Amino acid sequence: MNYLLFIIGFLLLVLIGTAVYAVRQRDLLYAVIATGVISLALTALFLVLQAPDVALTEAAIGVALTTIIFIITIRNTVRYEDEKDKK
Amino acid sequence: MKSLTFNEKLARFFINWLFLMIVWIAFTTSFNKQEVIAGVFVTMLISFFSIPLFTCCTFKILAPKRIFYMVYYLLIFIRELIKSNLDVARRVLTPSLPINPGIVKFKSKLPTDYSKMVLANSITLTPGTLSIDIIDDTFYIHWIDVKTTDPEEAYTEIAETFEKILLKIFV
Amino acid sequence: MSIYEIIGGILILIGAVFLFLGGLGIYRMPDVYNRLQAGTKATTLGAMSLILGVGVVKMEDSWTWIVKMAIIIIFIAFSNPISSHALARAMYHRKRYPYIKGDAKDMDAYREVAGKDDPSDTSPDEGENI
Amino acid sequence: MTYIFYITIVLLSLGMIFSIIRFIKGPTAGDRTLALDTMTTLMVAGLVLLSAVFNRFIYVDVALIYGVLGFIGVIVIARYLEGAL
Amino acid sequence: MKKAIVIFLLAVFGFFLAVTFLDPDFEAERNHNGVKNFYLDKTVSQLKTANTVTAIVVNFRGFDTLGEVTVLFLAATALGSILFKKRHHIGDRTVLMPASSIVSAGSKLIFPAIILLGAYVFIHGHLTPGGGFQGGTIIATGFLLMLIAYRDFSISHNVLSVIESFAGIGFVTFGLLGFMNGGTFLQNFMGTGVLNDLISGGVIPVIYILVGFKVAAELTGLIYTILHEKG
Amino acid sequence: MVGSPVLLIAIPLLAAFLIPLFGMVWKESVRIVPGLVLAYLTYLSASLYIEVINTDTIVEIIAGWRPPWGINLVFSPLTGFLTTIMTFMGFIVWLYSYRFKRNVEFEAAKKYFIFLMLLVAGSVGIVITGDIFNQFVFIEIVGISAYALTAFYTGRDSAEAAFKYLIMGSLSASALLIAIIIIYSQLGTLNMAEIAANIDNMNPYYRIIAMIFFIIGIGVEAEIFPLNGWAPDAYTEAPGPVGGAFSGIVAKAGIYAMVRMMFTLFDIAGPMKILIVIGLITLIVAETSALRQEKLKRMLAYSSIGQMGLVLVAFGMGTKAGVFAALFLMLNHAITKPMLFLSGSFLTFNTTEKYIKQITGMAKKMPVVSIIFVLGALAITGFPPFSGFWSKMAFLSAAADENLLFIMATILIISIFEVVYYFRVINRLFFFEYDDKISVEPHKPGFNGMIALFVLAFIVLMIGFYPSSVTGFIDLAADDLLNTHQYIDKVLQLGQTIIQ
Amino acid sequence: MDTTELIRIGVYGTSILLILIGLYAVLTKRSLIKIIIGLSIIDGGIHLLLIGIGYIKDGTAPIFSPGSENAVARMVDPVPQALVLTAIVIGFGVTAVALSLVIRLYRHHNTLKIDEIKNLKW
Repeated sequence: MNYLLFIIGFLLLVLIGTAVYAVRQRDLLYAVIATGVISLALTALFLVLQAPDVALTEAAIGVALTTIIFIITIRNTVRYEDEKDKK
Repeated sequence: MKSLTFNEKLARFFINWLFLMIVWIAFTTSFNKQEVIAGVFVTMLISFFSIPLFTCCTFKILAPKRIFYMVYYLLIFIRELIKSNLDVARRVLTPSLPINPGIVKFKSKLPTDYSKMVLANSITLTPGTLSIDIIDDTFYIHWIDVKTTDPEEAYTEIAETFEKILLKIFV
Repeated sequence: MSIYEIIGGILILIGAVFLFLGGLGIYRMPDVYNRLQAGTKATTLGAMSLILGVGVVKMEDSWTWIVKMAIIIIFIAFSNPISSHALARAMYHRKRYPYIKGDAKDMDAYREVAGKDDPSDTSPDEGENI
Repeated sequence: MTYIFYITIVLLSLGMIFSIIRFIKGPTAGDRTLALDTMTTLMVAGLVLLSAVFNRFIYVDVALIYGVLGFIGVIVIARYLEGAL
Repeated sequence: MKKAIVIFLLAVFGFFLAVTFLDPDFEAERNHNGVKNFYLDKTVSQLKTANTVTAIVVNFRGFDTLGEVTVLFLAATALGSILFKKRHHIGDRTVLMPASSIVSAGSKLIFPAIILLGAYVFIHGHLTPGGGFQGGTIIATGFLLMLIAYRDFSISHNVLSVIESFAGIGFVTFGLLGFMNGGTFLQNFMGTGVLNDLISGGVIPVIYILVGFKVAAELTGLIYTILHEKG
Repeated sequence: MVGSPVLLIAIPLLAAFLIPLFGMVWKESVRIVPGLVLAYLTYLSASLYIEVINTDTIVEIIAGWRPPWGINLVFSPLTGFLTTIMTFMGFIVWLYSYRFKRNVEFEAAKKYFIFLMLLVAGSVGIVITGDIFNQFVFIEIVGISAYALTAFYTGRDSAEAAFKYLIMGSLSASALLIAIIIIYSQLGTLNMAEIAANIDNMNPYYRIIAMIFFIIGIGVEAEIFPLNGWAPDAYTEAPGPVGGAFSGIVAKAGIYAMVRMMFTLFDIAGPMKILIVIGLITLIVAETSALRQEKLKRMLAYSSIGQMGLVLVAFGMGTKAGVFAALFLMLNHAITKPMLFLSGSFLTFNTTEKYIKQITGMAKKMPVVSIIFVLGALAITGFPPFSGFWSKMAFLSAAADENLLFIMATILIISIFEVVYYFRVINRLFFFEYDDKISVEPHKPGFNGMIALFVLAFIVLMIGFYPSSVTGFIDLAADDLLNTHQYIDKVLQLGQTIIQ
Repeated sequence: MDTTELIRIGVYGTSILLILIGLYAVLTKRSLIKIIIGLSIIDGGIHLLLIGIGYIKDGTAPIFSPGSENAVARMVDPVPQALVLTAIVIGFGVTAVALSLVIRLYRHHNTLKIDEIKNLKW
């Protein structure tokens, strides 16, 4: 059973790390890509926790649809949290 | 988009149907009567609506000669894929990173978008090359270890083996 | 250990090694094009081999696994190069300079990409932040 | 078989870690998207492996869908970077 | 300063959450075998649906699903209402420049397969993981691929809203049919068949297929609306 | 049997899916169909209500699974009372806005009416459902329609108000989900009656945590103090009738959910005091803010929040008299506040800011509307011959029974505040000269709008002169709310008779 | 401490952390899009929490596919999964509406910073 612990622990670390990254990152596009990684880790985690239905939903919605609506919003507004972040 | 004659539409419809049915069987992994019947209906519906979209090939593609070349292509492709991976492994694992990257271009003779796509995908997956852009017939290739910058020589080096077979399949 | 398990196990191991190398490759390579090269090739073959291995291992029980694995392999082999091509092209259109060793300055194609006369002084991770 | 599985899991995790380092280091959006792409492929392999370990054939659907849709996510970002969206 | 206050508040909040959920008592005092076992039992014995989650989503808690579909419908409508502009360019393109021929050829090739995958997911909602929402989402993602790969790929809003309306009406109508036949809304009034057959579970797969169509149309419309939004 | 409570939800949803289809064929239908649906809902819920009063509570099961396992709808004297008010107010708001949207494009009008109808349907769902997760879904339905309605007009700051509302709404929805998680993990059920029956098995600590999350979760819809920051902006920026719909329909549903949770789910004596505290804070903050508002709708919004606080205080007393007073206040407020919003939006027609000074001297130009506005103001401040008087009296006598002198004093002071700020408006309306520069252009109010206002005014007068016409109903509803055991028995016993 | 216990604590702890991180973003960030990213992180944490509730030792998915009919005792609780399914879809709808509001706000104010958008009092 220890391998499950390893996988889950690894995914949880990825989840937290990416969440912190998404919140701290000042370039919104990178933050959006980070939400994609969050959704990826969540999908795997849901599968490991024996919820394939939920994993499927998270995969189907988190991969492309959330990304596209965020990206369209960024395109229509600004890409940086603060104008001075723009290099 | 040029309008299609009825026969062309019919041919497309049936070939779509055939391919989608194969995909359906692979999805369901079952020859159960109900599954197959449902599949026939669903794939019929989808292939009917995708007549203007799915245009990769006609029934010509099922000629024995072409199928033979396809298998041949697949074998060569797999060989090249493995070779390219060993190549990547060597480069990645060598501490000094033996790379000499650059971008080269060459012209291809392939006619349709689909054949170009297959060629580009093959180039991407074979040793040391990555297709970056295609403008009309010109392929721009990122080469991890540039041996030549001349378009003709690059063509011989990168694409010739594939293209010969592809021409036999698609033309 | 049946023969299926042995063959499948070897395939899985090969796949895992190549997937690892893919990860290592995108870590070690100097610029985005080289990373794409390493990433795409290694992960594609790795994933294909691993998935095929799983299918072979399970072939002992039923044929359904290998069929579904085959369809996943086809999808991966088809979609992975396309996505990396799209990415490479996006970088190309954004005029991201490729990393080039000193003696390869005189390539026409390179100029068409970089749009800059003397690329030799651009280090790989500089340039427009895109 | 168990050992093969353990080794595989460790290797996949290492590959994942390297992708995440690349994801964090950047430096460009392309690198990050590439890291996402690599992670997607790794994850598809991992999901297939997990469904084999749990011995549930139906879990493979998740991997299949992830494999098919993951590339669309990458293409979306690539198209944005290209300036086309 | 503001950050310090926020962090302090979050620490307090997190402490409460942690005390609640990480307490061993939280697991020890749990007492809920009744519902789970009932659902697992009845799903096999009465509804003949292999996927218990589907049975719960469509039948036991079908009313939630109706609400959920309505939420998506509302979200799609609200998007149109919020982004509404008076001058509407008919010739608007969704994407500014054409994609590389490889991407567009590849999308064309893979598009029917994605649609088929979506259809597979929602037709087999009662047998395998997945169902209407997932299938609908996959189909919408397929359309998204076509929309960003082609400049001249367009979908008729009217067709979408007709599909959406008919699927929604079908859902409610099936609910009301149960009302008329069996006595309660959304009751499973059709024969249930044999477990793990494609045609089993009575009304459940039918409703999930309708949900699939509805979600696909809604999400496609949503994406289409937002893609046309030019800042 | 005239119908079934489930039709109260199913019919509006069916109509919402049908309207786009009808709209393609006949454009006027997008305005008419929602009205027909709302009228039908009013009829249905009124007739069901009468049936319920005469016979017994209806517990409707869904999908044929008895309550602990399936979702159930409860149509009792209490929920029937609220449902009838809400559907009726929905119809009135529709009637008012029927021509109001004629100057808007077809697409926008279609969406407006769909949102309005689903707002009513969702609120009805919140009230009649017997399942906490189902309630969450309905709260989201109400939420999204409310965000869309708030952001309906472009060109104002409506998007800002809607965004504020959305952030608060989704945070509170998250809190509600956490509460549901705690309850489900401890008791293994989502059914309200089952939870109420088993709540004693739950660790008191988790019970309190779950309750706090519940209060946060429902507080946004119920407009209680720290969570009502959205309300004034949303009321101001939304189209005129929608403010009426928010105060007359959504806030009622929120209060109901909160009270049902407090009385039935967490049946503990101590936390009842929480309601009094929350209510008093809400009341004082809102009424003092209302005093310094310069915009008419904003003032009305704060007044509405204050009334919600008053209702909560009344519920918090926990006695029969208190609950009676609270329900009476809710009824009054549900009728009077939309009346004020609707007539106020006639008075400030076609302005974006809606400052109070803009209605200077409008009484001479639009006398009827002004009189109705005054009627509403008098009713809500509690002047003797009108409906508000009786509810305030009931409230005060309930407080006197409990010897809550502090509360009584507060209420009296607050009433003076109310009188002050309403009379400020009335003063401007009647005793100032009409001034072209600051006042709005008067216009002829629409026929349908006037009918809606007259109906409301008639009800206010009727309750004012014959309070006994409604007190009987309210009495039954109050009994129903207080009798938790009866609720549990009704819902769960049904399960034993219809066994799958 | 056995494995299941550890898994559970890890999952709960991570979900709580995710909720807190999301809340931090909502409360302190100035960019509207960042706030919405925070909301979606909160959603993710809650979904994970809900799934963690249903997990049991050696569990398997509550799906009776051929070959797993006798695994009933090991099946995890299906109810939280159904709830999460609903919650994910609702969350997506809310996110879409929120982002469209952001586009509207940007059109109107030409900025995304929350402290520059205050025609109304916050």
